[in-house]
Amino acid sequence: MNLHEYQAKDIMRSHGIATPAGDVVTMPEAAAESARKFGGPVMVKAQVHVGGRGKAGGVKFCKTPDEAREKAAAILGMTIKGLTVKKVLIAPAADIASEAYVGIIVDRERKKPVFMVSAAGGIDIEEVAATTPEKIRYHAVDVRYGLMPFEALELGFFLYTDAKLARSAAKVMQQLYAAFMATGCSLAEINPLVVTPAGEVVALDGKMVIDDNEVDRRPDLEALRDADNEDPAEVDAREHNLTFIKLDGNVGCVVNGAGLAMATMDLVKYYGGEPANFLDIGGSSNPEKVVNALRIITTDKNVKAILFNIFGGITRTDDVANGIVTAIKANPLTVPLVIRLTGTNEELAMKILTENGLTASADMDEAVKAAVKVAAGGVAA
Amino acid sequence: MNLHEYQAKDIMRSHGIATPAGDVVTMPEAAAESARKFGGPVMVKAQVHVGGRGKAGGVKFCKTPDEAREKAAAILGMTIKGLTVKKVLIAPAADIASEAYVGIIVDRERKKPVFMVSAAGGIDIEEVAATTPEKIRYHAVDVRYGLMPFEALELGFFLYTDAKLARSAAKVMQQLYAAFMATGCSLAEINPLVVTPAGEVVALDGKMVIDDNEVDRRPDLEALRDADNEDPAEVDAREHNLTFIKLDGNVGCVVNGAGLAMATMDLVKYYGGEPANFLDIGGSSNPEKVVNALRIITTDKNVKAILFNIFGGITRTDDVANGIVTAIKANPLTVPLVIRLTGTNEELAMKILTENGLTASADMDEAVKAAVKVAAGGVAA
Amino acid sequence: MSIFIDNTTRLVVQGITGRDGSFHTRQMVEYGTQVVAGVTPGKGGQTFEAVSPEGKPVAVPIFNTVSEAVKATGANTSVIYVPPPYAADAIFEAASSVPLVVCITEGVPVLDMTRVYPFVKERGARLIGPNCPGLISPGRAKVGIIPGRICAEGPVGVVSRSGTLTYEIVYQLTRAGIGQTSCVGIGGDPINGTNFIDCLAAFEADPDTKAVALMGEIGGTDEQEAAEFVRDHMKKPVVGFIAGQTAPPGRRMGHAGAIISGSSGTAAEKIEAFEQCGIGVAKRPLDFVELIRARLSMN
Amino acid sequence: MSIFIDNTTRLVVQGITGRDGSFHTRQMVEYGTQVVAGVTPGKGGQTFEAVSPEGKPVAVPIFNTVSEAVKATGANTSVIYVPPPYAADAIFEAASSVPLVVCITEGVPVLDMTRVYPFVKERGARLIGPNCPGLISPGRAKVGIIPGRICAEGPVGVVSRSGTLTYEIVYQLTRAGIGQTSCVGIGGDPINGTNFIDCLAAFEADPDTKAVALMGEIGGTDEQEAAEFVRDHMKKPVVGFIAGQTAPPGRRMGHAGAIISGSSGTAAEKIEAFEQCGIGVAKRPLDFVELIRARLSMN
Repeated sequence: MNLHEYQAKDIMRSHGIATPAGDVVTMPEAAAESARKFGGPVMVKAQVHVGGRGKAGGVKFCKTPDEAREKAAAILGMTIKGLTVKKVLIAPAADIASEAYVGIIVDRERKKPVFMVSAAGGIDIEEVAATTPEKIRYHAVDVRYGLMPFEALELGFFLYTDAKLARSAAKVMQQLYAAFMATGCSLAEINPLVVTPAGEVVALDGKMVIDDNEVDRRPDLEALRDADNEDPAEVDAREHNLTFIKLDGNVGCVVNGAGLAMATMDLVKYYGGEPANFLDIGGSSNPEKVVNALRIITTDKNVKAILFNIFGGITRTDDVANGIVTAIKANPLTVPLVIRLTGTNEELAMKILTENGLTASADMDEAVKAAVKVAAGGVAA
Repeated sequence: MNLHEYQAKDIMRSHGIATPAGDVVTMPEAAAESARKFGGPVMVKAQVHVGGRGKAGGVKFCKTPDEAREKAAAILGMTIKGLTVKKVLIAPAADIASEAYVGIIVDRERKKPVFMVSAAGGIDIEEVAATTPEKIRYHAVDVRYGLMPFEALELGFFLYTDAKLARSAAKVMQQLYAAFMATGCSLAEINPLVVTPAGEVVALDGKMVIDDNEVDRRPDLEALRDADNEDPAEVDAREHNLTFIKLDGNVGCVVNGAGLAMATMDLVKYYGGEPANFLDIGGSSNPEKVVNALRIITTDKNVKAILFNIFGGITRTDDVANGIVTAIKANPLTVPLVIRLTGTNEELAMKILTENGLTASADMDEAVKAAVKVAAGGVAA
Repeated sequence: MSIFIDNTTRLVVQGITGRDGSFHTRQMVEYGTQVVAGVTPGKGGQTFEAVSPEGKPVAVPIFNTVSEAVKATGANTSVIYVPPPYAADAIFEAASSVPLVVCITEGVPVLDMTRVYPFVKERGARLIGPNCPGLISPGRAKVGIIPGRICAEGPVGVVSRSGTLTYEIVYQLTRAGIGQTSCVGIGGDPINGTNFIDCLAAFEADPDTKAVALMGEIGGTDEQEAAEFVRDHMKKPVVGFIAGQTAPPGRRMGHAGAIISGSSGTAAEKIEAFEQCGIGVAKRPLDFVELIRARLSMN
Repeated sequence: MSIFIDNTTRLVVQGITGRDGSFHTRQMVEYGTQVVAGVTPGKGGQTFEAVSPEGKPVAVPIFNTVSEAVKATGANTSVIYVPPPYAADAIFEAASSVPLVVCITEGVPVLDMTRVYPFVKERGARLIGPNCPGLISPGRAKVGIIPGRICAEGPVGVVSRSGTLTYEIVYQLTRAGIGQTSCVGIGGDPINGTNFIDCLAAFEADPDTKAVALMGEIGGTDEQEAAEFVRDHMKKPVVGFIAGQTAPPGRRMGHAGAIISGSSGTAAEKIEAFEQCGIGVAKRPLDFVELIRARLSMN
């Protein structure tokens, strides 16, 4: 789960990291008022869950309250990578002596949280990694011991030769690590970490991504979710315990299991089609899930055919068949349906489908080929 | 550093452990008032830093406020193992269904905090360990991982077969471990841990010993110290960075280093004397320390001779000589003094002593023999 | 022969009285697995009823803790069906008592796994999973949730990061008359206990395994490392598949580990690694049948 | 020969600019120890001035971190003179970079040591101390605070839990013409990195060591275990002493570890263990001279 900049900064601040005060506003006039309150130049920053806001024109420097109003008006309502900007953060523009980068990710190879720090901050760290890798220092943390003071100080000295700054940075490392662990993050990032002319080390921008598995067990984290800023169909799917990701093709896919769902998408492509989505109904075979899956998929107007690919292991295929029948009785489909079912209770499932005028194949390749064909304007299988 | 029962219980309570409310009072009338407030039978418990209060008559059951006043009057001012009782804890007498023992110590052999739990609580755990060791379960905690929930539950099931009680006890284990770690303990103990007739698991008595090394770095722990309840000479010594322990003999010892101090005491005994104390002036050789050491030793009226045994390594023996001279100029000694000095700046030290009418030996055995002799009434060396 | 589990496996089920645990315990017993104990704190002393392959009733004793269960029954393997918030503790408990731990639970926080991983290593135990279907050695034992009837005894070792995709491929192999020594689902999470290389090494050492089928996914570099291992340390033929060729970067495809980060973890680079290291590449699941058959006939 | 340190020791001093660190660094350099680096965060780039045994000026470079110091100078041993609250971190830092760490600091909280101990073991490093005088291999190197001039080269290995008592005994040996291979102060805390057995094993393996003098104290069971080790694994003669025969139970005698708990840790039981395991018992420090001399002359 992605957090907004202002949310990440709130969490960092609560762990002691110095980060400039800011206001989150939804109206241009409030932006002007906030700028007036800060009494100097401000930044107006789009609060959306995507990277590259700056390049997309979502971050602007404003000298006056009037300019802040103007720029906020332009940014609010703007669409960045498909997401509409509904909030902007107004923060005093900082006088910057130097910019560094500090990030923590969970690294699957080392199986540990790993710090990445670089004195070349303010820009895209992946670019630094690709072009000047020697400017990045990596440090894996053994969570059994936590980030040790000497390790934090080593990272601090990698950023600054001045001992006072190195110590301040070391403190930020400790605080960011604490925030990372306490919030159940998979990523936490300060970019840039700046030194003000007064010699203070301040987090000017903050980013946090929370492990979805942590969110599941902690309602306090769920409260940070901004469903407004996500694809409504994906939010809908999540609320019904489905994993759904919208894609650009025309073959809607309903599959049980993530690996099989990906393989199904791949096979659609293999046979010349384009998948319209990833959709995993998971291991349990509640017919209600099937009903919701069909409802969500059919809201996508690009979808020209719907493909079910169910391998019944834990999932009972008769449950899936019942779900399909229930769903299309309530809301008749306007696009053709191709069903592949095999495994647990396969015969019963076939019987249910046949009795309701539907047919199904037991073969994955056959079904995918048929779905691609009908989506392209061929005849329904 | 030992904590009083009421202090230990306060800390346990702040970590979520259920423990009965109580009042700490210093006057009999206040005891009666407290008993009236609780409105039933109470326990009156001496708050002193020694074990075996019960056996010494320092813990009494009282049915009425009048009885509480009476018993408190008897206990306040009582001397238990050399310490005067200045406070008593008044706590409601609990109705007890069963008594268990839960303790944590830092175990030097396993190099870990170790839980000791036993369903045979309420009595001296060392006795249980000696007579029925199978009734105690030990569990070493790997501090890198902390006490894991399953480990706490295993301990809970060792105490109670009932799952609800086992879970309650497991929670107490977690809370006691948290208290132990947060407070820098070397020992934390609940004895007894009782089950009330209502099925609640409650700490009826609590004991905590804090690692002195933790106290040194944490002023919040220092605030828990009750110097009133310690030997005044030992408090005096500690405040002047000396380690002093009073013993029953007549040869006062001033030594640098704990091992040599113990060996000096042993040698006094070997030559037929009895050491009056353990006193380590430590590695630094500030003359002021010597002055304080002499002042503290000479307050003990049993002391019939004073023995210095200084091996100058880091300690400069001339500093020690200067300290001796300064001290006896200010407060002439009433008992004979025997000095052994060797090592760093030994010649200078000898010169200082000689110029001030004192003599010294470079040989440990010779000096100890002389000190024992003069303490026994012989002639000063 | 087989890897990790066989006729000598004595299984304890953590969470045996839960919804998933009870269902799959019955399945495992019915398959012929020696399920010797169950654990549900507070239900110690009760028994769990199941039915043997021969149709006879089996009463599995339930204990409050794993250590009790192991002491009483000599269990040497544990399988975990407990909810995600408790899964890490269940793994700690299991790894403290048995050398093989299989965690089926999906949704274990990755920071929990950063603590679990070194603990299991320190204990010298093997963890399979979490978020995995477990494993099966056809005709010998199954631990987890892989449907028994889609498998058959035979010469192919199967290792996979996903669940139903594995079933699909195993099913196609079985239908084509190609059986398996063992099928291992290592799980789709970023940090898991056993990786491809562990399984490949075990299959290489298993005399009955003649070829290996490997199902990878987008995300991470495990498949690339597995490819190098195959090149450098394996004599037996391997056929591989990567799911997620059409997945967009930056989106997590169901599995917590299946995500293309920046330019790394793509299906294309994994397939290239396979090709460079002599692994046969199945373009679609169905291709496994012919690729494996061809390699088996070369022996 | 000697144990743990010798002419190849290249030392980094943590806390080199502090009161104790600077004093003892000068002493160590003067003794001839190769002090190659110092660490004081924030003073990186400066140098520390000392004087060699030949009276020549020595400039020791100072670094901000141990890892930098090791990288730049090839240091293989660290000695720590930092205040107690920072000592654990200093040990972690040292053990991350060098295989031998000597911590002089007194007053390290024991709960810190419960974390330090497994860390050092995992790194495969050796920690001596904390709360110890360090060690000296006469004529080769000294690391810590043992006064160099009381020692002499010779055939006796010395290991002790205390500081000045060790000096006393070493001094008496030296005065009697009996020199030492190495003298190691393992420290008086309840949890320390190196115990008697580690040192006894090293002395047993050192060809130049012909006899060992061991100074124990009340508290714990280290001396009893050492005695069993001597009985079971040592051919070389050992003479032992226990300080604290007159100490009362339950009172901590200066050293955090020197405390008789209940009925265990007494001098009497340790002396009995010595006698039963063939260790010569010195009743007083002076006795070492004759007991050691007798054992050396038997060789």
